[in-house]
Amino acid sequence: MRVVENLNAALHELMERDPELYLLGEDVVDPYGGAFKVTKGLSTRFPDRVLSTPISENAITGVAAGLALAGNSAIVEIMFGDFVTLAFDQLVNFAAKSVSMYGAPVPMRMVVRCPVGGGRGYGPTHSQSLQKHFIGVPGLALYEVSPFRDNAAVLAEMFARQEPCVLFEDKVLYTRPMNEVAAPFRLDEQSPGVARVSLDERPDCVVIAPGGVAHRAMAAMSSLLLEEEIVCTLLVPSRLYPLGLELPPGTRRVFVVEESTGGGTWGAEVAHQIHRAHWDALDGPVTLVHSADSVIPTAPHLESAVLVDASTIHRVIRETLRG
Amino acid sequence: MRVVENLNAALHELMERDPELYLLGEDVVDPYGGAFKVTKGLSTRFPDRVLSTPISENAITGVAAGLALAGNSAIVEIMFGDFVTLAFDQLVNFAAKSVSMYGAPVPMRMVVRCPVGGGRGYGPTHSQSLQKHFIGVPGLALYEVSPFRDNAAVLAEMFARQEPCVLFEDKVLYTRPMNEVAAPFRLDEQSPGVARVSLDERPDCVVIAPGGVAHRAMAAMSSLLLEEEIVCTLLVPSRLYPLGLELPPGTRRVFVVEESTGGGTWGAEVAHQIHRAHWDALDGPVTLVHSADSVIPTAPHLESAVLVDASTIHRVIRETLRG
Amino acid sequence: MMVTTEAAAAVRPPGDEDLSLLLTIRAFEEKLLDLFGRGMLNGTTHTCLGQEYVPVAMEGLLEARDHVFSNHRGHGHYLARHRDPEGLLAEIMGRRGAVCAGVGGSQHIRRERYLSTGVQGESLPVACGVALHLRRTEPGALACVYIGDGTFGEGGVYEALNLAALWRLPLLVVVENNGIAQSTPIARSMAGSIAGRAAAFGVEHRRIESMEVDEIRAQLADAVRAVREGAPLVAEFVTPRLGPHSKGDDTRPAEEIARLRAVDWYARYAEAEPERFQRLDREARAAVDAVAEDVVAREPS
Amino acid sequence: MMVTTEAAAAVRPPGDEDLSLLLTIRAFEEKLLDLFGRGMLNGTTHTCLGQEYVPVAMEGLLEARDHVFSNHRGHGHYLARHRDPEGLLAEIMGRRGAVCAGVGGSQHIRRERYLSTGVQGESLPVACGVALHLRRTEPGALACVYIGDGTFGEGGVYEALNLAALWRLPLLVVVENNGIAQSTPIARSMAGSIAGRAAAFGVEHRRIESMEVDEIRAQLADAVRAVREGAPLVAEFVTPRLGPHSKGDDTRPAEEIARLRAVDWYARYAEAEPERFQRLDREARAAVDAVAEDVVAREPS
Ligand SMILES: Cc1ncc(C[n+]2csc(CCOP(=O)(O)OP(=O)(O)O)c2C)c(N)n1
Ligand SMILES: Cc1ncc(C[n+]2csc(CCOP(=O)(O)OP(=O)(O)O)c2C)c(N)n1
Ligand SMILES: [Mg+2]
Ligand SMILES: [Mg+2]
Repeated sequence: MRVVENLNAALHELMERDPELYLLGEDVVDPYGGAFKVTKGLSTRFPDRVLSTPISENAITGVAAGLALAGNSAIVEIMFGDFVTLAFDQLVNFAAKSVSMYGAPVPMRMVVRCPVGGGRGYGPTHSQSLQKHFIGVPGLALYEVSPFRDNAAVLAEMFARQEPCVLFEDKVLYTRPMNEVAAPFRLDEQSPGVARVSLDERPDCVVIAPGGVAHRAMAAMSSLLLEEEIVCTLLVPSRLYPLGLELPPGTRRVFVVEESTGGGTWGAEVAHQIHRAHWDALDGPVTLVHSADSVIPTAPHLESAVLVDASTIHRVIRETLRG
Repeated sequence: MRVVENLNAALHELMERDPELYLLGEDVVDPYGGAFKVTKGLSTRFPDRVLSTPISENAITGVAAGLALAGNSAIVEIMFGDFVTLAFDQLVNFAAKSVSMYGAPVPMRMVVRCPVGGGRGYGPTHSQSLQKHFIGVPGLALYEVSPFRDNAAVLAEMFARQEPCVLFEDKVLYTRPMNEVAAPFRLDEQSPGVARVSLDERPDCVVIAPGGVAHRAMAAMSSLLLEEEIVCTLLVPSRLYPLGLELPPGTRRVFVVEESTGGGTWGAEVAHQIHRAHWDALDGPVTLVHSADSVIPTAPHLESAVLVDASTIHRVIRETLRG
Repeated sequence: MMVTTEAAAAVRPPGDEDLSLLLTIRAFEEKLLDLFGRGMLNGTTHTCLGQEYVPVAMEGLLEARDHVFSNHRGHGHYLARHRDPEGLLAEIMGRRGAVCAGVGGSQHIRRERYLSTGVQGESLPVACGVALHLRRTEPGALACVYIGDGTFGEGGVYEALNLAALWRLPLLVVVENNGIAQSTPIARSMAGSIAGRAAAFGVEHRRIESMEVDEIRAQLADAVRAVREGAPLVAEFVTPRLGPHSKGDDTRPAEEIARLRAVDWYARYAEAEPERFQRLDREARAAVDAVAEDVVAREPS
Repeated sequence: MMVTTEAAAAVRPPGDEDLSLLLTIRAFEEKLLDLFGRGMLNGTTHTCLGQEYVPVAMEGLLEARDHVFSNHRGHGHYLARHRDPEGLLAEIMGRRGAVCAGVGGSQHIRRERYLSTGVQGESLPVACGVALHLRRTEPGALACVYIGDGTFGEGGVYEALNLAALWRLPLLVVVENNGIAQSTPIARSMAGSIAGRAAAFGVEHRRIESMEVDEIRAQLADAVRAVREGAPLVAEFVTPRLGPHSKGDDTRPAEEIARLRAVDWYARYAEAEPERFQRLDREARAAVDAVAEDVVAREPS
């Protein structure tokens, strides 16, 4: 099953189980079913709760917040995550704040879905991974779709938090299979919501990567194993923030991989937490691997030069461990 | 001279020197002169280039970008920095991107001024310090008003970058005097745009703090010196991002202080850079001192419990150095 | 400001309950300015002096099941809805009994189906969401949003009006058009008219120039009933802001403020029915004084 | 879509230069779909098939000193302005000679006073800024912004219209109303009308149903002249989107597309003046083919 099918099935399941759940977004209704077809079939089954909206990212996010205030659950699809910038005020200053700024907790069950990432030649305003800009908003949790976690569980967890959540979905991940790792690596769950891809032997380093770059990280892990006999353990957290991540005992080297362009990345926050908790155990600072500090160009040769890929990950890990 | 007067004088000087410079914002014209009186007198002297606008943060930021595209310089005042969330799209997806996404560099001389910070009982939507959410946008530079740097120089530097800049201005700083430090500390410039407050003797630690919290840091430094004989050197960078900061040789302990609420703070980015450059020289991880991970309440007793203050800084530094 | 002194002609003050509520709001706001003047309040506040009759009139048209969204200038909206000067003052002063535990303060208040926030324009899309909920689960109930004339600068207002009309939401937008936004006169902030803004989205519009509670209710009753059936409405009140925007920041010429004071319901009602007015006014002020004395003495929230 | 087949009645194709430009844009867009079909293009593209006459007509009213802002569906806008299929195709394909070095691609193009970007609604406020500049330093010049009907969902559009009217900016908003936004028909995205949206801000509005370049210019000449004096204008073109939103994502019923094709200028002009049409069409296609052959063979930008 491909990721997009898993996500679509999860939405069908949730819409069916929760009669108070709405889904809103641009062009989400059938037969179109959303720009990336994630919402296919939903409006046909739940016509009164799946609504195509005008091109109004700000307002539809506010509508979701209003539904949440009234006791409903709501999912907003932002066609391209780049445009969630238009909903930044509703998310930061209203939805997230409402959870606590009225003195008593206000449950706000809403999820803003953001397809993100490049690699498809969509250009500078349709290819970004803006996760980092949403870190540290009180009352706002961040998740990223992973090939290693059923999205029904992810969505259920987000709504159970009773606070607004943003779900980032790497566009290139949609067509990838779920739960597939290349031999000899094995997949298991390190802790609730954190997938682990590893070998039996003690790893030389730990690689932390959200779902969107997991395949790139795994490709690097395979080539590092074959060409350099470097053993990596990959951890893929479903929740990016607040981050609940335990390093395997004995970890001495950590790499954080993400597609975000350079500067103030999610990895810097992860590194900070790891440095505080494991300073003495580490052989060196956590190494961040991300895309260049640049807009994301359209032309394939320029785009691939900017975006993080398996070869970059391979090189950085090799150079860091082998000097 | 108080900071607000220095900032006002800087704006007068710039408006006079550059006949192509516009200033836009809500209620910025005389006699009102802006919510915090930073723009007093400007519209009287330059009526055709100082414009009060409707309550349209998104559009006026776009207007500034248009002026910049056309070769003008533009300053936007966002009445409360909290509302710059409404201009996030224009800043991130248009203004900053225009610098590079059209293949050849496009000079974009624009500054978005954001009064930030709490301590005045304005409540959750009028007290935030949202600097962290703007870190790492390609083509966007971040500055913060400092009591130790003439704002005419700051503004000149921002325009010289030819890329959009956000200038954060701590509201409580407005009424503080410029260039004042308590004896026995001395003030000088460590490097261009980075002020240093220090003693002759070798410091036990380095404290890095933007202008808005400089006074709180200095108060802690004084009490640490008197009560604990702990010697601190304070570095106050005018530019927050991209950060150009050199640690004094021999630095073994670093603290980063900021008013931002917890999670994904500016300090995490600073810490990451310091860890990469000075890993072996440090006795421990860079320590971040910031406000709690919470909305900023209105009631004074609740607000002060959330916001970082001198006593928190004092305690964290003492505990970190003395255990 | 189109309020004309002719309005003063045939003055008939509202019944005791409405008049008492008007006087309570007036007393409350003046008490706040007094406390500020004496340095007993921190933060900021935006009084609705002169505009008290708007929420008082609206409450007569609203039902308990309706939702009310308010803004920075919301004390009157709250008091008209919940008759709770004590909880509100405690909130503003951060004392025990604060309706939002002192976290929200003057601009961020929530109680049952009443909610205010301090960022202009945010509430309209949110109210659309609540209205969408109501249309399906509580047909007949509506979401009422108070905004000012200056808030029409915000794009979110139009995104919401469009949704409300497209989806036939029970949304009632009450515009308190006091002709000014902080220091900016409406002529410098709004091209066209509020009526035109509503018409652009096929949304009904009523312009209310009366300050008389009963008259206003009569003028709006049908349209508000229609809102409950899914015909969104913009009810524009032409109303005077007698006080400063927040505190001591009024840059309007004295003559203009004098002109506004001349149409103030307070003076007109005092003159029209001195005896009843004085009695109810005394009662209202005494009650607010008592609340203030009590709340001021309380420990922090 | 209000385009009626009556329009087909008395067909007089435009002069050679305009017709050639129309045919060049048509040939260019079809070439793109062809290249996509053969897997030779990556990324995305939005063709203006059916709408070519809008920028061709507008160019006759615009001057070199004017600024033009375009959107995602901007190939026609660019070609009408710069007659540069080579630079555009190279940009879209990321080859040597790309007008923006391949960084921007189809949706992010800048050349001299022409600029496009891919986020709906962003360009209006920006164009207001440029218009503010022009009003002071180049009186008589204007800023022209192309947007679609669906883009009226964005609040920024209204914030900008308000500023343009308040500040009397030389802003010309050309609305390509093709009755659909991606897959959403205008009835589901817009309450009221575009005329009403303009009127709400006191902005002039013209609705153009003609597809004839010369007729359109005649209908708009005065209003565009007024824009140069500071009277902003919304020029709404009722126009057919013949192709998919981007590639192969057209969910409209076949009959509807057939109805649109029936009013397509291409077929009507071919029938009206076969000889001249064929000659110019052959020339245009030959030129575009040559450009494509050349560009495809080039090294990356
Ligand atoms: C998004 C946003 N921008 C600016 C402000 C600052 N502000 C608070 S009230 C106000 C004026 C509002 O005017 P209006 O809507 O007419 O309401 P009034 O104060 O007249 O009741 C402004 C600019 C704000 N609260 N939110
Ligand atoms: C802010 C934003 N939201 C969504 C999109 C995705 N999108 C691209 S084109 C389009 C439809 C635009 O419709 P319209 O304005 O009518 O122009 P048309 O495509 O019909 O020419 C959408 C939703 C976008 N580019 N920007
Ligand atoms: Mg007002
Ligand atoms: Mg369209």
